Amino acid sequence: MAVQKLPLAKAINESLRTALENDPKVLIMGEDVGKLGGVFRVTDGLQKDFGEDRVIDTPLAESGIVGTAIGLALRGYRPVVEIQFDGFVFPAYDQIVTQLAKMHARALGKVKMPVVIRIPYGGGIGAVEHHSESPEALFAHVAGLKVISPSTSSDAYWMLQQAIQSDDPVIFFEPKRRYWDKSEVDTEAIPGELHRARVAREGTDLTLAAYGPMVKVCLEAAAAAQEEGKSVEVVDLRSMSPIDFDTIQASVEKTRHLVVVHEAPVFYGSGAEIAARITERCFYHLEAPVLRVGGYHAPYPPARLEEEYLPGLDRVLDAVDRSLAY
Amino acid sequence: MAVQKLPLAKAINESLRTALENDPKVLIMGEDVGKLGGVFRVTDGLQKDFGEDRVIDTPLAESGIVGTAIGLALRGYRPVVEIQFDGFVFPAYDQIVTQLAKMHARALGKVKMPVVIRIPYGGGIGAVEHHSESPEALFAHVAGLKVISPSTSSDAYWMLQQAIQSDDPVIFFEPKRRYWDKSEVDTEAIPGELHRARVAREGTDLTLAAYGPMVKVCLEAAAAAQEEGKSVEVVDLRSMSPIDFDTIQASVEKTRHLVVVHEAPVFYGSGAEIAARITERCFYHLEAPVLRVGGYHAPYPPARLEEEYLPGLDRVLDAVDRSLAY
Amino acid sequence: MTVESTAARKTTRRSSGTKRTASASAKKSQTSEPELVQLLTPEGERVQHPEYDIDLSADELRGLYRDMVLTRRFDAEATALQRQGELGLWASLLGQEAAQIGSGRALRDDDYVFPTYREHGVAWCRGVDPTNLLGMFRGVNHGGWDPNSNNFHLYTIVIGSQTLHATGYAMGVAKDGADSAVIAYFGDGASSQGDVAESFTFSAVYNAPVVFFCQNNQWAISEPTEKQTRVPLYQRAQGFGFPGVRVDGNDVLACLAVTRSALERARRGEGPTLVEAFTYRMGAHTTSDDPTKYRADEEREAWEAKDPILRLKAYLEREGHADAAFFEALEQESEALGKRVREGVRSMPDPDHMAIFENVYADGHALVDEERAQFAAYQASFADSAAEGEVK
Amino acid sequence: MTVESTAARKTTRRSSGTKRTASASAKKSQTSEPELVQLLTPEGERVQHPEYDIDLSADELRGLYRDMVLTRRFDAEATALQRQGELGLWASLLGQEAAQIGSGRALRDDDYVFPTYREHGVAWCRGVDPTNLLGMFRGVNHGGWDPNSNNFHLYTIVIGSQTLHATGYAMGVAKDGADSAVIAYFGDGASSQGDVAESFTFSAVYNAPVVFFCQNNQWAISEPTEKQTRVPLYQRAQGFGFPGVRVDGNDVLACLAVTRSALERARRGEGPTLVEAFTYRMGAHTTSDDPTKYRADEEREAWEAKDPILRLKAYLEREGHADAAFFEALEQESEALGKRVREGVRSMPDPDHMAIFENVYADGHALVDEERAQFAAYQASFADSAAEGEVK
Ligand SMILES: Cc1ncc(C[n+]2csc(CCOP(=O)(O)OP(=O)(O)O)c2C)c(N)n1
Ligand SMILES: Cc1ncc(C[n+]2csc(CCOP(=O)(O)OP(=O)(O)O)c2C)c(N)n1
Ligand SMILES: [Mg+2]
Ligand SMILES: [Mg+2]
Repeated sequence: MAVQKLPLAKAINESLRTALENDPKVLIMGEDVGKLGGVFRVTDGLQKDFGEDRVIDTPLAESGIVGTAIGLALRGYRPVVEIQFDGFVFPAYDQIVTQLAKMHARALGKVKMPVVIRIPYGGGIGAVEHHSESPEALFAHVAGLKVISPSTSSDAYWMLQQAIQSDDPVIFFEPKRRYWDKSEVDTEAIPGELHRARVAREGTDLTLAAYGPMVKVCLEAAAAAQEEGKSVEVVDLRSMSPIDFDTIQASVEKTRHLVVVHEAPVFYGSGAEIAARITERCFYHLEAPVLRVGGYHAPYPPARLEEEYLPGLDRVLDAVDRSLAY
Repeated sequence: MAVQKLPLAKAINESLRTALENDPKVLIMGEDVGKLGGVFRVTDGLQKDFGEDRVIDTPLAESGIVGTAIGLALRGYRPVVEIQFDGFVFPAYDQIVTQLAKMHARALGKVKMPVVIRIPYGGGIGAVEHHSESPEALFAHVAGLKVISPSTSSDAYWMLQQAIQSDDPVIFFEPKRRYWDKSEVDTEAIPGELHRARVAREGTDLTLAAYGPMVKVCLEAAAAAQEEGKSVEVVDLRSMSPIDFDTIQASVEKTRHLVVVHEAPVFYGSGAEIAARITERCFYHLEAPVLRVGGYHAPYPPARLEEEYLPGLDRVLDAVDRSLAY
Repeated sequence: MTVESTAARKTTRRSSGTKRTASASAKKSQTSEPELVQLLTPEGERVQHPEYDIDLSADELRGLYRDMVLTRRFDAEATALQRQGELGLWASLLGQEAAQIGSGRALRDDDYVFPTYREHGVAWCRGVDPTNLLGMFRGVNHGGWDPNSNNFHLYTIVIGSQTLHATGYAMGVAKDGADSAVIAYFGDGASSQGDVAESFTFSAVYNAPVVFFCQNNQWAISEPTEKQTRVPLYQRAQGFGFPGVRVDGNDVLACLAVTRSALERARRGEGPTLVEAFTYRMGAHTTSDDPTKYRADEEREAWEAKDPILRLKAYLEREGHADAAFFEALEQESEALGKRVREGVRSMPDPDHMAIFENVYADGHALVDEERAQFAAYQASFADSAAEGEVK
Repeated sequence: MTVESTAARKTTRRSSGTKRTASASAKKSQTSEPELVQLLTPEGERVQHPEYDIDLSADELRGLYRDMVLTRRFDAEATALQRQGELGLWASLLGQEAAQIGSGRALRDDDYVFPTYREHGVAWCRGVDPTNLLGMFRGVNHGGWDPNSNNFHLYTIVIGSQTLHATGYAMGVAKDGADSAVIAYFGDGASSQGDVAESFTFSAVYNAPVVFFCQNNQWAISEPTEKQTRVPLYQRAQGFGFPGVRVDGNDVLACLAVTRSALERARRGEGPTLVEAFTYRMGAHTTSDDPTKYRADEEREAWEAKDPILRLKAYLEREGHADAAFFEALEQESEALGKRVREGVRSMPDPDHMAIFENVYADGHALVDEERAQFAAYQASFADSAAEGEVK
């Protein structure tokens, strides 16, 4: 296929298909990933083509899914686990934190844990409770895990390829409300480094740093700001652990203003880590404190309130203005 | 008893006893809390005096413990749950995050969740894996929970009283390596506000903010700094959610330097949140970036390395010096 | 040595043929149908059961019929409202009316119910206003009714969690010395969750007065029950030390009798019981689901012949327990219910924006207060004619 | 209405007397001793079993005896080393030698073991250097041996977790078409963990070649088995669709026979088996524990009469399978082992400080690199004579 315009969900599907083709040790596991192709159809057609032995409908038990994936990894497999929605990863949290993350260290490196956990995350799709959360900070705080999230179809395709090839456990957060957004994927390109941030738009007055679903919002905000004569740079972080502070720092040394945007609650969120570290790195460059735009310290609200809860164009622009006003 | 010098663990024991006496709805639940009195003897003697119906040895299943505590709370009880060690709270994480934290909001306030989860946490006792962790950020990020940690016997006694009386779920982190430290408890005092920080030592040049086991280290660091002519203020946060930013801000407006110290990994830790918010509040006051001293982004190491891993006097003083050197 | 090379060294006597054998044997134990308690055949004939029997007046029988019809009507209305865009989602109970009404009507007022997200029929029995159930599916709240008004807990979406809440509640009932019972609903898929097993352990050890009511509707979204177990689910209980029983989940009389007996057992202080109601999810998992992707029409058709409402209707008619006037009146009552629900939903107000910050804590939280104030100021700034740039 | 008032309204027919009944009935089912496979009585008499039998040469019998004696000697040495401050903690297997050696010797080289933290005897059977086991108890690592060297996974401390790893590994074995089997060890307390139940579900559904070996040593720290279950634990398996069997855990022959049979079953593609080895934890839970707080000496004494080593010794002597020279030589071998372990531990180097940052990731992580470099610079600053204030 080489270059093609694909919805983000389809890019993931293609990436999984490629991985299954390239490496017989790759397995797909999860609830409803087989005939149904997952509730978002991300695994559509894979069981039909690769069989029930490689695309595995599991019992309804997330700890069991991740726990058996660990066992399969110990046996030499490379399981790619799907958690159906963000809010349902918690039954597996113990296996992820106490086992998956620590096994390599516990074994002094003699065991590897090439397990990818795919989690559709974030809001904006009008769903019921537990279907719209952004728990990335709860994984990024845990050493031994890598945490990433693509914002484009190309990144979705390539970052997943790289995650599957990695010998480390990777939590792969999929911006579910962008599943249907189309953009170009070159399946023959040479991908960049997995944990490098990407300057998604250049600018000189202020840096917006975001990842996953919020990149699009930030790009829209930058375009709107442009109309008001403000030149906003947008950095797509792509990786929440590790975070590519070098790229953010380089941007902030230029713009001297930073606003971090994510859907997750601000309190103890990734914006805090970025603010703390960038302030330390750019103390004499910053003309304003790093501002954060994100969710409130409240459970994700019912769908009819999510627009107010989620960072949107206006809230981002408001923060841009507040930052520049310093 | 009124005023008495008690080890911190004994203060908690007394606090539990008082709560059991004062309110027939208070229950103690956990593994080995009965005849054994818990692995740290914190519940020593309670089952003997209050019976198996109120001090309950549970099956070995943390999700079950918290899940049934939620049910008991719905029935009007006030369960005080013990998790045996920090590293064993994760099987219960799902019940804590998706149920306990959100039930009050889910019910639009019609249901209350007066559940206290006691967790001995932190390192420094030479233990094996999973027995020395500091997972507080993983709870503080979650709306609906309150997260606190005492550093003195008096706070241990009174904060636990207040936590049990609170109608909100409280995660009560007990600094296990301070269990045997004695200090004064006045069981007839009028306690201060639960979520207020306390200035544990006054100073003018720099603020050290810490909680739980690190308060003692910071006080020692402040004393050592004093000898070098540096006046260091120590703020005992006492509460990680909410955080009393007003008290920190007041201190930083005076000292213009802040170092946050905790055992938990720095990356995405509570220091990040404090640094981000205090930098925003005190942007024009700070003469140095907020520095953080804490655990590394690595699994808690084997006991023979923990001294290097844990923030100690030297590392705190190093940060003090770096901050003052700006 | 890598794991791969270890694997490669090994002999390969186990062939894929073995796997076929295994699933065949699994299937066998599934198809050798276990004892299933039935009091009313699919044709509407009353049969006797040595252990479970029940004697109901014509009035009571009509009541059960009415409950099922109205529940189905409400459910259909909700599905329609979803199609019309009034609800974001709906999880239909179509086909499971007997399991829910039978068990729901076995309860006393002081008993307590812990539902999943599909127990609309049980909610009906508890007197919960059906419109109340729709709030969360419309997206105006996450449930929000007062569980204690009708002893009907909030819907729980995270699979299996509520079984532990039910167990804890039942432990509390026992502590209080009350003789109420508790019932926890869950599905065939949920049976795999660790929480459900833990609730079995806790309830057995503490001898808690709780009935675990598993509606085995054969599917967990796209996964058939064979993906969760290779033996009938009711057998799970035995290994935890309490009885399990499978009941015809499309037979409202049997569901009532078996649940009542289990509740009485709980009241007598004999501890938990697992009831597996063998039934079928006639519709999609939810309105977001497309079952044509994973199951054959014929299966559904076979279950249509076992419809819980039709069989009770046949019985009522055969026995002369209900006449045309009854059915006519019920038809009208159904329509009225549909209308009331429709209007109730349409007039359901959107929540106030500030509701985001309400009820996060019972005793308040400084950060919530701060964010609430900031949010209010920010919202107010739009009301001002001032430019956005001036918002602090 | 508050929850309290609801509770208050309720009738209070259930008295505390009910609870007494319940625990009495629970006790009854516990004491009506279930079938327990035994091939060697506590007195060392060989008995037959219709289903499980085993024919061992004198050489093999002496081998089992030797394994148990050396394991016990190693265990005692470790306990002593803890008392001497060489280890931070020790979890003794005293009393469980037969369960561990019997099951451990049933394994083939290509089988794979997932232990808890107490399987020192199984480790011995796998050829793991005993000194290696002590690293984590000394605090120099978290295990750190190569699981694939001896097909013996790392010790797992979080209760129950390893049962899922074992199941996944067994699923992989089946996928590979290999005829190896997997064994997962866990305790009576662990049986309550949701993960263990999930491993039963997964292994049953996928028909994975795994044996679940539960050492019911009667205690989970201070809690007796009645706090985990009200029926014998081996019965748990039935409800998940696979067999469970209780074996005399102090009878090494029976443990060997039953485990071998379960492993063969797994190899034949018939899926999981649960083996409950009924045994006793003769010592404290760990060296940090004080069992006098919660259990009576008499209980321990009663179990002393069932000692696994003494009974095999009696049998060996009675049958003339071993002579004084054998016992003498073994005594010397024991002492040599103790010495080797003692010296091995004492000469175990402390880990390098930089080890904190090693093996956090296989493919590296920018922050770990940064922190490692900062740490190194910070450490180096102490070597400098410069004052602390100058450290960057
Ligand atoms: C912990 C968790 N994992 C996954 C889901 C997504 N999910 C919602 S319903 C469902 C299937 C439930 O099947 P079952 O228990 O049989 O109940 P049914 O829907 O058939 O009534 C799944 C997987 C969830 N809600 N919670
Ligand atoms: C998840 C978890 N909770 C609590 C503990 C603390 N703990 C360590 S061993 C133990 C008892 C285990 O009992 P059992 O499973 O019977 O094994 P045994 O120690 O008797 O061999 C407990 C509660 C733990 N290690 N993991
Ligand atoms: Mg179902
Ligand atoms: Mg035990």
